[in-house]
Amino acid sequence: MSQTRTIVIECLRFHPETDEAPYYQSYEVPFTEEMSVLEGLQYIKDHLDGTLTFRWSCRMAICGSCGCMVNDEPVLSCQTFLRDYHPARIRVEPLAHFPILRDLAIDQTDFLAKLESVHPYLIPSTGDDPGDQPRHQTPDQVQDYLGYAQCINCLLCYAACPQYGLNDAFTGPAALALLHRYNADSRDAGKDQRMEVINAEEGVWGCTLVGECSEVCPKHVDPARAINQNKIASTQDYFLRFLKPRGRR
Amino acid sequence: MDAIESDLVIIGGGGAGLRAAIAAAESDPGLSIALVSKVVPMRSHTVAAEGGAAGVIHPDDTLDKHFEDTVSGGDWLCEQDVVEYFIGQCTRELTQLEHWGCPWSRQDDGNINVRYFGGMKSPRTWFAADKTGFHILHTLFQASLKYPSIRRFDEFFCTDLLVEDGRVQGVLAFNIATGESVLLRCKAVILATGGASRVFGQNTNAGIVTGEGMGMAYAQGVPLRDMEFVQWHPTALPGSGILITEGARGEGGILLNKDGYRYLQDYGMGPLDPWPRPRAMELGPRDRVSQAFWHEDQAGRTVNTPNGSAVHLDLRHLGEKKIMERLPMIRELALTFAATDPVDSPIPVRPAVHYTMGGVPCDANGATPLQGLFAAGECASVGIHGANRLGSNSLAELLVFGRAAGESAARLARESTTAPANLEAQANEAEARHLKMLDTTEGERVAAIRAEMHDIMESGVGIVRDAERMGQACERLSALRERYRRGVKLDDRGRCFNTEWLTAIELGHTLQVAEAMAHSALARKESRGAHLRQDGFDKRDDENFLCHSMAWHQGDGPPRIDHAPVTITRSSPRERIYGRDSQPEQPAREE
Amino acid sequence: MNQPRTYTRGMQRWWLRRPSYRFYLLREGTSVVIALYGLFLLAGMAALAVGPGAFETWRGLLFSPLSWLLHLVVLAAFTFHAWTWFKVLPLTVPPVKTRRFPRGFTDATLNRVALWAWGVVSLVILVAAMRGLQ
Amino acid sequence: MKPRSHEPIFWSLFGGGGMLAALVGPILVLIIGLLVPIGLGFGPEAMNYEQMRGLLGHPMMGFGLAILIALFFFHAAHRILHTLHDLGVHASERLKLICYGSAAGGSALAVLVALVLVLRG
Repeated sequence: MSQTRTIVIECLRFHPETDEAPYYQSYEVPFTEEMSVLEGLQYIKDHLDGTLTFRWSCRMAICGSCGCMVNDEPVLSCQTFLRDYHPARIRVEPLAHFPILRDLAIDQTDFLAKLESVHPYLIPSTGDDPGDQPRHQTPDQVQDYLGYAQCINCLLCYAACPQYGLNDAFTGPAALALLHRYNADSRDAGKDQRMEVINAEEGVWGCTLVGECSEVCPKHVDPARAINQNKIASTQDYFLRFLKPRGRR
Repeated sequence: MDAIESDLVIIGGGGAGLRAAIAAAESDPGLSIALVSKVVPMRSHTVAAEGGAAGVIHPDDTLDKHFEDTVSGGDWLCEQDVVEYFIGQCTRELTQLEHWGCPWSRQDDGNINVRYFGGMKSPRTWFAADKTGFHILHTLFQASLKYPSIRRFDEFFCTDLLVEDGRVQGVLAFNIATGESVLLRCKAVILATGGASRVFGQNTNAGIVTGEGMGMAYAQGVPLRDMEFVQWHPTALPGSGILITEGARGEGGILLNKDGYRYLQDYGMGPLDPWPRPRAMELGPRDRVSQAFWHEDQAGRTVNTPNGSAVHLDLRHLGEKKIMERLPMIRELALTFAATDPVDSPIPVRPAVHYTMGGVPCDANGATPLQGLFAAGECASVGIHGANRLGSNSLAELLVFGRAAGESAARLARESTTAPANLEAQANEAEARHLKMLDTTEGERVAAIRAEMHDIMESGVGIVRDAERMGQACERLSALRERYRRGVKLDDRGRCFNTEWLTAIELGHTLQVAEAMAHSALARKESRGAHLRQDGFDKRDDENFLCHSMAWHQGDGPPRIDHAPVTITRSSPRERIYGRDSQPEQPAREE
Repeated sequence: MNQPRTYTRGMQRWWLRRPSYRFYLLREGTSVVIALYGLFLLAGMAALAVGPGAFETWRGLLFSPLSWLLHLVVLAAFTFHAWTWFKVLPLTVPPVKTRRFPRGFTDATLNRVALWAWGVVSLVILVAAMRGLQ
Repeated sequence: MKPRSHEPIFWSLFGGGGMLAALVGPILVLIIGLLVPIGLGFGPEAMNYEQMRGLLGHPMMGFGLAILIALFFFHAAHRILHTLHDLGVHASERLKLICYGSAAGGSALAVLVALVLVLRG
């Protein structure tokens, strides 16, 4: 085993049954070269303090459970390594901009509602019945949306987005990127249904292109691009709707 | 205690649970469906599956080949009638996912692309790069949002099945955020809680894969079937256990020992040439490839890493372009967790526990021996994996049997006319038992008991087994369960989001599942599939052991093991041959 | 079912949390300079309309050393604005018509195109001004 | 149904102003504010009254400059409004009226002045 060193992990603590407000608690954690921040937290829970609460599951950066703030940076704790911070202490906090349920666990119900609001499923055009055959889609057509289909719903983008922090009515990066994922799919014909979400004040217009959502995304989804391309789409829709035949809004 | 009425309760929001929920909702929109999961559905472990899902679509492939590969891969311990049903449904289900939007990888002409996996006669694995499980799970979750009759209970932890008059009629769950209990009344329950690989220390699985679904059924007198058959995936990162997909070998990756020698040719999977070809060398089945590692390790021909011995998975000859197209996540995982770029150097890998072949026995409709209880996915033992699962069959299983269980449970719920039973007393008793744990001040930490369980299973019920070590494991597990009963000391006494407490409840189930595994293994005096013995039982014994193991819960004592027959329809047991028999005239990969 | 009690942290002085947030506010801040510069040009236009006296006053202001120094700052703000504008430009341009950009057309390509356009436009204006405003 | 935002109007104006400010802003500032005053590449009489009357008397130039100024104003109004929100001053109807109203007023003034210059030739 590689050499063991010690690092101080300072965690935000909040217990809804006993605490009026959050506070910080520090733990000294022995760590090895390959230990992640998540493994540091697990060490604390297993050996030092069983009350420390956080979410985790796959520990390989695909389930999206373990997002948190490390020194004000939204990260997946499973792929953030203690060696990169030593000898300084690190501060671990719950994802910014979300209500804190307990310690590092945030309340994600608002996000889930937003995810549901964008019609995140294929809406085929009526009369298009592929029967029991797979539809055709060329690799290039797959590429049009595949990048936006990589979102693991880890919420780091929301924690990086000050617009969401300032106004949580904003639909936000991940949900809008997912909306764009289906719009960009050659098999989909549901753009019109999703346009309402895009066009709303809390749709793409809640974004001021801070751009941090794309910077912190561990899966390179680039929500900022999805949102800002749809500003053009929304603008076109705004001005061209008068030219459209009646009955189509 | 709050009580919530629904027609159907599905425990687990992974691939099987979601597919079941959609199937139930589609078969009867009037049915109320509660989808209860201890994590938000897209966090479920299906998300981590990489390589792909099996379905016959390639022009060279046939249903017969899929049948043969599955049954011989399972060392003839498969329920052949169920396999027959399964292979007939796979392609339809994968196509259904395509219609829901799953981004399957395509050929240039826009058709579905398929790749080889271990033990396959023809390319059969549908894939979405190397994030197939991720895409399947998110597609299912997002598609499930269309159905208003599916009511989700995200982050609710189920602890007990409530059985009255010999039927399951409810579930006790705790809302994790508040710690409040809730009684979920229903006419049918589908268990879709996943496997139990976290029984072992070195595993490829997420932290949530703890087997409590199996434990809940087991505690109600449902036997656990074939629990000794635990799959080691041959290629995981040493230390972390992070999975490197079999797809890496399907795309042409090779395994090398410390001398740079492709050692699989020495273990009945050669000869080396011609290469590539199906069902040979690195495209052998997982049990054989993992067992070969064990022998190489014993012979001292493995590479030493800071996290134990390993062999090399070499992808360099695929080139950066193909790696980025077919295996982008593998490259990222290797870079992040092993500081290795597979474009430039081989990835160190070793076997780690990956899959629980056994589980809650059920028929092709998902119906278990307990009235009203259905099972689907890894927690179920529907009978298609036998003694060794073929890669790509489990993602297809989630869909095929998720749907079957959803539809049959919906039918049962619709037709059920029995008046709701009075479950309050039972629920209150169970709740009190769990709440009592919050008052325990004496005892051992959760982590200490869990670590000991890992040690027992790794050393006693590993890749290669013998009576002495399995016997010790059984005794130690019995003692460990006794220690658990005496008390687990919790730091956390609150109700809100108390994961320490819930982990302790979970551990009670996991320990019983571990015990079922160890005792089933000890009772199987032969070698078959993933169960390999060294103590004179190193051959398959069809005369005495062409049968399922059944572990029966016996309260605080060790389980009772007996055996049940296997359904054989058209493939009688033969010698299981890889390598030399495998169609050398046919190239394994197409460029 | 009861809703759990949660704690929400505020957004007090959120821009201190990350350097990129300060960069963003600086970017947005250039708009103040752009507005003031627009006002300054409008004043010049108005002075021109009023008559030679008024315009000479405005031109005198323009030719003062203080103005020159202020214009250094204004130039810095405009240049910073231009840089950030072109940098995020690729994010806002959807693949038009053909649905897809040709292969190899990346953000960097678009950035290069923008930079070239900027250079050419600037050069044309400079040459035109040097010819016409002697 | 969620109400449609009217942001596209203001965003288009913001975008146009931002694009022009990026494309021609720096060179205009360089010429008018820095090179002409110190006579670098320009004579001491550059930008005198007669010259500028002639230049901006042309409709293309006069109205062109007015539109440039107008778009600068709308660009700034949009960003300032949103930045005020960022800094904790939330966009009320009144604040919107002030921001876009000033921009519109300034724009109208610019066009009016241009009209005077062009009509006078």
